[in-house]
Amino acid sequence: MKKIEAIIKPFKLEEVKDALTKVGVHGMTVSEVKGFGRQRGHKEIYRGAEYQVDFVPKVKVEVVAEEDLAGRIVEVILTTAHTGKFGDGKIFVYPIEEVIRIRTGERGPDAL
Amino acid sequence: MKKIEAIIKPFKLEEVKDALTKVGVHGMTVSEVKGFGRQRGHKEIYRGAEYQVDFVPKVKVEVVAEEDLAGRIVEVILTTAHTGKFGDGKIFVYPIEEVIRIRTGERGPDAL
Amino acid sequence: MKKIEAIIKPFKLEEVKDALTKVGVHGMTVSEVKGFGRQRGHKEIYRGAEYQVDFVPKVKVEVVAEEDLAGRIVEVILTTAHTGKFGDGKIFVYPIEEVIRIRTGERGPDAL
Amino acid sequence: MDAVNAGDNAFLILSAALVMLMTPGLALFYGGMVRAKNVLGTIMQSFFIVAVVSLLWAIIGYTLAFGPDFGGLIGGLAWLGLNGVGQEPFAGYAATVPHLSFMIFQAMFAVITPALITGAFAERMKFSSFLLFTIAWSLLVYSPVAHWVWGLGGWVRTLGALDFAGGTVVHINAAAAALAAAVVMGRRRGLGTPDLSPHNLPMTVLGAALLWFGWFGFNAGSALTAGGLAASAFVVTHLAAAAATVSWVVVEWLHRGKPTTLGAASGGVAGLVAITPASGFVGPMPAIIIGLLAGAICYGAVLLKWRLGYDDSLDAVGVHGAGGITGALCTGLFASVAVNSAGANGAFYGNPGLFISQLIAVVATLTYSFVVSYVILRLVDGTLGLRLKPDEEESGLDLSQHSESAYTL
Amino acid sequence: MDAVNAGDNAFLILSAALVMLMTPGLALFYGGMVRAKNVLGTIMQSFFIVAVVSLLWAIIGYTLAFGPDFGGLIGGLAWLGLNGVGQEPFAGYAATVPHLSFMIFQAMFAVITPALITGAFAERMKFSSFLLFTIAWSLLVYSPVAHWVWGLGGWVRTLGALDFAGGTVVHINAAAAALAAAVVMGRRRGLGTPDLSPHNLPMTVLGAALLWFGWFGFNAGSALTAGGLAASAFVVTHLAAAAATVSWVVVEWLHRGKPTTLGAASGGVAGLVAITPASGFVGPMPAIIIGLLAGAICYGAVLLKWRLGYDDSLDAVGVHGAGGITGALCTGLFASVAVNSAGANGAFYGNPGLFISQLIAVVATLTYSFVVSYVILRLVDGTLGLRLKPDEEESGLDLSQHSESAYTL
Amino acid sequence: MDAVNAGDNAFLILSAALVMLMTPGLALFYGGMVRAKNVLGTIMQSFFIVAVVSLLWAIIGYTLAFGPDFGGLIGGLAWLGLNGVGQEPFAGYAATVPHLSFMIFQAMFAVITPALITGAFAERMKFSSFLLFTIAWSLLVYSPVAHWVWGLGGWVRTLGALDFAGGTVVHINAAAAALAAAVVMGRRRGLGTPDLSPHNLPMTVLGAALLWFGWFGFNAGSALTAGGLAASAFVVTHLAAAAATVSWVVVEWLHRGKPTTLGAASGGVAGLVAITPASGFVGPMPAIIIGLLAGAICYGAVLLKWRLGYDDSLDAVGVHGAGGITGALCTGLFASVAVNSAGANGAFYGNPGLFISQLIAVVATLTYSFVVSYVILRLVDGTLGLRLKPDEEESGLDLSQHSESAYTL
Ligand SMILES: Nc1ncnc2c1ncn2[C@@H]1O[C@H](COP(=O)(O)OP(=O)(O)O)[C@@H](O)[C@H]1O
Ligand SMILES: Nc1ncnc2c1ncn2[C@@H]1O[C@H](COP(=O)(O)OP(=O)(O)O)[C@@H](O)[C@H]1O
Ligand SMILES: Nc1ncnc2c1ncn2[C@@H]1O[C@H](COP(=O)(O)OP(=O)(O)O)[C@@H](O)[C@H]1O
Repeated sequence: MKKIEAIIKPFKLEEVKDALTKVGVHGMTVSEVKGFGRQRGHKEIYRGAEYQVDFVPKVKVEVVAEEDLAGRIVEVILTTAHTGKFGDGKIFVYPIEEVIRIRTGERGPDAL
Repeated sequence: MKKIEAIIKPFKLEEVKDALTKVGVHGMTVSEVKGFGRQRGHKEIYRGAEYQVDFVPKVKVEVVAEEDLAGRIVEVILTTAHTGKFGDGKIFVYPIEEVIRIRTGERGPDAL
Repeated sequence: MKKIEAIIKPFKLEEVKDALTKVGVHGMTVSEVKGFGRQRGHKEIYRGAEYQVDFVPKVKVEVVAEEDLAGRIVEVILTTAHTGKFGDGKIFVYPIEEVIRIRTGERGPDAL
Repeated sequence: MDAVNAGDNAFLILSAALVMLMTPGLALFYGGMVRAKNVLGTIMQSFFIVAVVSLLWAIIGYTLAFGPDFGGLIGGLAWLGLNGVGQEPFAGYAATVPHLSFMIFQAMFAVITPALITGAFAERMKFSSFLLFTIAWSLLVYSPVAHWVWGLGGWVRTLGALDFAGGTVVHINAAAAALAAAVVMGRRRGLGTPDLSPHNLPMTVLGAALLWFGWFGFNAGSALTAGGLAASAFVVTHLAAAAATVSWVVVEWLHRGKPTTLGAASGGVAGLVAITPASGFVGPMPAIIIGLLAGAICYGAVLLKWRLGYDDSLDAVGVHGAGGITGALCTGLFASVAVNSAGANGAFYGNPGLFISQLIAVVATLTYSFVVSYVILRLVDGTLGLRLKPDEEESGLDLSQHSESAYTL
Repeated sequence: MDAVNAGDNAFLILSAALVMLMTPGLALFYGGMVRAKNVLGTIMQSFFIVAVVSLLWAIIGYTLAFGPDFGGLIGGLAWLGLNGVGQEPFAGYAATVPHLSFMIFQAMFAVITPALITGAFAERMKFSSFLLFTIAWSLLVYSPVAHWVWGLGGWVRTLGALDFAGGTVVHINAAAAALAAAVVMGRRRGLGTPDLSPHNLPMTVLGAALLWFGWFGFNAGSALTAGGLAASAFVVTHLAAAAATVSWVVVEWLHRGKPTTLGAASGGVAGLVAITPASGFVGPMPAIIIGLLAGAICYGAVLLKWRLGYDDSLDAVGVHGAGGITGALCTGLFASVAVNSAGANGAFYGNPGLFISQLIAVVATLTYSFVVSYVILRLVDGTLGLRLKPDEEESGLDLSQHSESAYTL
Repeated sequence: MDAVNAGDNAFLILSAALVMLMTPGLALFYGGMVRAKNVLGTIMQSFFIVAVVSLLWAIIGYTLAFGPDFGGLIGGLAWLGLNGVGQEPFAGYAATVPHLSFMIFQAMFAVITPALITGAFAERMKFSSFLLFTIAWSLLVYSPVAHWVWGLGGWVRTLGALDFAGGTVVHINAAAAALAAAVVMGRRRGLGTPDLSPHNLPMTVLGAALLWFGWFGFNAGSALTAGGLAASAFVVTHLAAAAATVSWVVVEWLHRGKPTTLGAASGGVAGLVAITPASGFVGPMPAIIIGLLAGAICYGAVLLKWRLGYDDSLDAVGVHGAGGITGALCTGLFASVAVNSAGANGAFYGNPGLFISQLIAVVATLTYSFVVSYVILRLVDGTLGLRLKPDEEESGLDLSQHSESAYTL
């Protein structure tokens, strides 16, 4: 099994979620993060003083899936989260050793 | 060493934390996440318009521990976070290569 | 490639970010977390009732980098996030299998 | 026919507006103390009371409370639907302002009183049951007690007990019902853990500030004219609130080692509660003493709930009950005809009888309100059910009762 | 020279202060309903209107609206720069208060009206274009319509149509412009998804509470004296708001299965809107009827936008348009000289002619405001451009227009 | 004995209520600008000042400020504990309202002044030291300066300098102390990084709105009667605030490329500050000029702190100092007996002497307040210590001083 972690633009979340469910993903975990990268941040002004804010709001989507689905998931995210502008984000794939469903105690692929 | 990551129901956090400290866990990191899965979300109403909100508030607990404690930790989470209803959450176990304590520079198990 | 994950004190973030960019890190992802560990929490008082709050606000910094840079990154975080007091935090290093840049579809080191 | 005095009427109308603002202020005061998942449901209770009780009041509540007396116990139906309540003064209550001004000023008191009770059952009551309870309570408890104390011919009024702006009618009355509710409803899940911490204390302080502001209308407005008595009531209101703020904070500082913001806000409210019945009868220095007492006593009363084991979630009993009783009894001690010739002297000015009258008024209100509230609550429980199901309580009032989320930050 | 009456003047001045507070109240009411990234931009629009329109009003707007009449259509420039508007009364408008008091009371109405419109184009308009539109609208639409209805010699006033506190001048006027704006601006991206949920409903309820509070100044203050009529207007204002709160919530409860907090707040505002034109002419029970109608009608009107396809983001049309028309027409039905001898009887009191006059006033205001607003918007669009670029809309008003973030929690 | 006029008294009492609300308004205005970990501590400072200073004022502050004069410098102890301050008017200050009304109206000024200072030392002062400083300052600085300027026999008053509602007594006085505090306290850690960004700007705007609202009581109320002068003061207050809002925003827009919401709120406050001393003496068009000047000047003054290197965290000096001085001097230019026959003409109306008197009043207040404040601060620093320890500053005022967290969202 793999964990696919995607850092995407917040307004793409609904689209990505819908596309993932279509290819058979039944669960995912989402969190709000701040990203630093090629996409420039923005300036902010407070009473005439200017500050550079480097971090940009992003959403992190985590999906644990079986090996054979992992490739498909990456594809789907690549397509739906893409705008072509700086800051579209990254996909990271990690190894994972075990998955357990708390409700039932099921392990492995059955737990997904 | 392993990283055990559990996605649980928010109101179970205190209980899980207490149970984990009892089996010898000395540290953990917690964050607020939103989950999508078998547990249905809920509808929301704004001025007569109805929206389906799919994401449910969850808490992610991350514990890094030595191999031999990992199994025990999974057990403990399974027991304390369990309610038997949809949405109890998952436990994910990941490999981890290195741990360092910033305060002292200690590495490996000593850093935990 | 590796993922370096550091749990640090919030007020150290700017410093760590600046130091990391100096050694050639071009991207990172940051989130707000709550930590439990050797650093004691604090008590809170509400209308004469006292509560112990165990969790302390922390910031999680995630950087994915090539193997050879990983060591340097750990060094830099160790130096800049260090205060010598309880709660300085941890650095965790994880294996990572794949990185993809959503904007271009580039994979591997090029995607960073 | 008496003539309307523009100054008095301007004062009373605007005081009514200030008192109206208190209920949304209370909504925020309470709303900040609950968890984020319950904030809308908590605010909704107060906000909806403004609407429902105002309608009830215009239709029937006012005439029950202030209409022609029946046996000292209740008003008659002469003013049903505000029939005959017009732009001319009704001298029996206020000779220099339109009867409508007096009626609407009183409406705001009828509104805030049941809203105070909601603090006791916060975070766990079904909205429909809350609504039924509130309607019944307003008619069966508020109107009668208001009649006793303020209605022409009311038995407490006739007895000579003094309640300038609602120590018994509003605060003790609400607190007795709150106690009944806390007992009947049972405790929230997770009580005693930091999980139940207030979610937004700046909101609570804002609410306290609006309460304080509106309370000038509540107490000074109760003079019904814009003369010296109004000025005096305004001053003692402010000073008692200030004194109680200081005393709560100091006591908490000594007891727990820190002066808290919530303590300051709570102390302010405690002082305002305590001075309410006394506000038209006492001078500035007694007001400061009343405030100092109220802050310390209410602090203690709030802690008491942990011993007694009931979950008066936002301390409606601890603050309004203890504060109201403190104030009502202190009125029996400190009242002086030098402040208000239409009042009476208290025990410290040679008239211990007033203290007895005050005590009777307190006990009567406590007893009547507790018993009737208890019965209403049991009846609602037996029919609609009072309490949320466990998973509704877990997901919160906002989602389970209103299908809404307060924040999407 | 007429003499200033201190009571009346105190009342009018303080009413003006209350009405002033309504616009920041509206800023919060609207601000809570937008996404977090747009909250400052939304608040800024209302807040800045307070400043800009007040200056415009003192310099030229007031004299255009209330200055010596030209052909029933517009006021002359006699009071340019408040020249001649002094501490003495101007009996044509208010005989017992300084002319300055009347002027500044009216200023607050001129301020809130364009602020209401901002609800229609929330979350997507350039700040510079908003500013240009607002200035043009204030001079080309607000001042003329105010003159028609309230100015000495204005044609609607001469016709005999009644508008006590701004049903046509304020609410229908703003709603027609709001409709034009919603049509011209187009829809927000992502409309219909939960992504556009309100970010802070407690803020919205606080805004509604401040609006309700301020509305007492709006309506009762419009009596311009602190007598029986002010008391009556105050009472009916409160009861209509209460009734509409209840009816909106009940209708939503029946329709969607839940009573919502936003529904209660929206209903309250709908009732306040509807009673505005009627507030000096109807009694308490008609006010309750008007409120009940307004809550239900505005609920329906808000749903209508989904059918018709325009994005009136925060329902300026649904609430102020539908509510304003309901109120203006009901005035034609329920008005009674028993309440206000300077008013007229409505259809239900034997004078159907008033209903016709009301209808004419409504249609004229709707048409004029819609057409002129539409033209102004098109002109601004052709020059500055009205709408944010897509990536500005994505990053929000706060960052793109003001380089600010609302929250750093 | 003079008779109480109900209209005047209604006006003054309700104005006092409005002014009271300003201090919680200030708490929010400041609270929104600090980091989330300091918001309660910041709010607490203002809130607790309401309590403590009100008590001080009733007990001794009022008689020091307004009691029988000693050498033009200080009031005597005749009214200690409000002895002799009753429901009848004291004609020396206000002939038509109870002495108590005048006293409590003034109390609110005594309250807000030290609260203004807290902006300078935000986010880094120990609560106990803050408290000690505030008490000392109120007695040693506020009461004397109030006596000089407003007390019968006060030397500045005798000199003929004009300060209608507190340009010197409140704003310049507070600003001088704020400067001393900023200098003595040193800079916050992390100053100049975005880490110190405001945590909740909607809260700040709400605070500004409450300030603006309350300021009508502050300035118009200072007429002490509800006549033409009150109307005039109300109007110029509103227009100056509006003008300064516009000018601050425009200057920032030109300078930084964006019009900000915080700029609008700050500009509004700057205008209100500047018009305060002039509000009973100038007409509407001079008020607009004063506002336009104040917005631009205060914007510049705020930027100056970055050059001079002190950390006036929330710009108490930049806004209240620069604004107060602008207003006090402009009073010397624009004052006109046509507006207020009890005032004087300014330089532009042929009387340059007034400008000189104003200048003397400004310099005297600045000097006295700065020096005494500096000494008090040094003494408190030497005993209790003024500043939080570094790790307390890191964890914030809320946890370290009050063991509370503002938000649990
Ligand atoms: N090396 C990295 N490690 C972790 N996260 C990264 C890294 N590089 C980028 N990111 C995340 O990806 C987001 C997008 O990256 P960015 O460089 O802005 O755009 P792009 O990938 O389109 O060139 C960043 O905001 C950050 O959250
Ligand atoms: N494949 C997955 N990858 C990542 N997180 C998941 C996955 N499936 C479920 N989750 C997380 O686990 C939570 C519980 O899952 P859910 O399907 O609702 O209940 P259950 O596991 O009890 O059947 C989800 O809300 C989500 O946060
Ligand atoms: N075993 C662990 N697994 C995950 N996170 C941990 C673990 N131990 C500590 N942490 C994180 O590191 C932070 C600092 O740890 P702490 O024990 O307080 O201080 P220190 O590492 O300096 O001794 C904690 O607040 C927590 O977020």
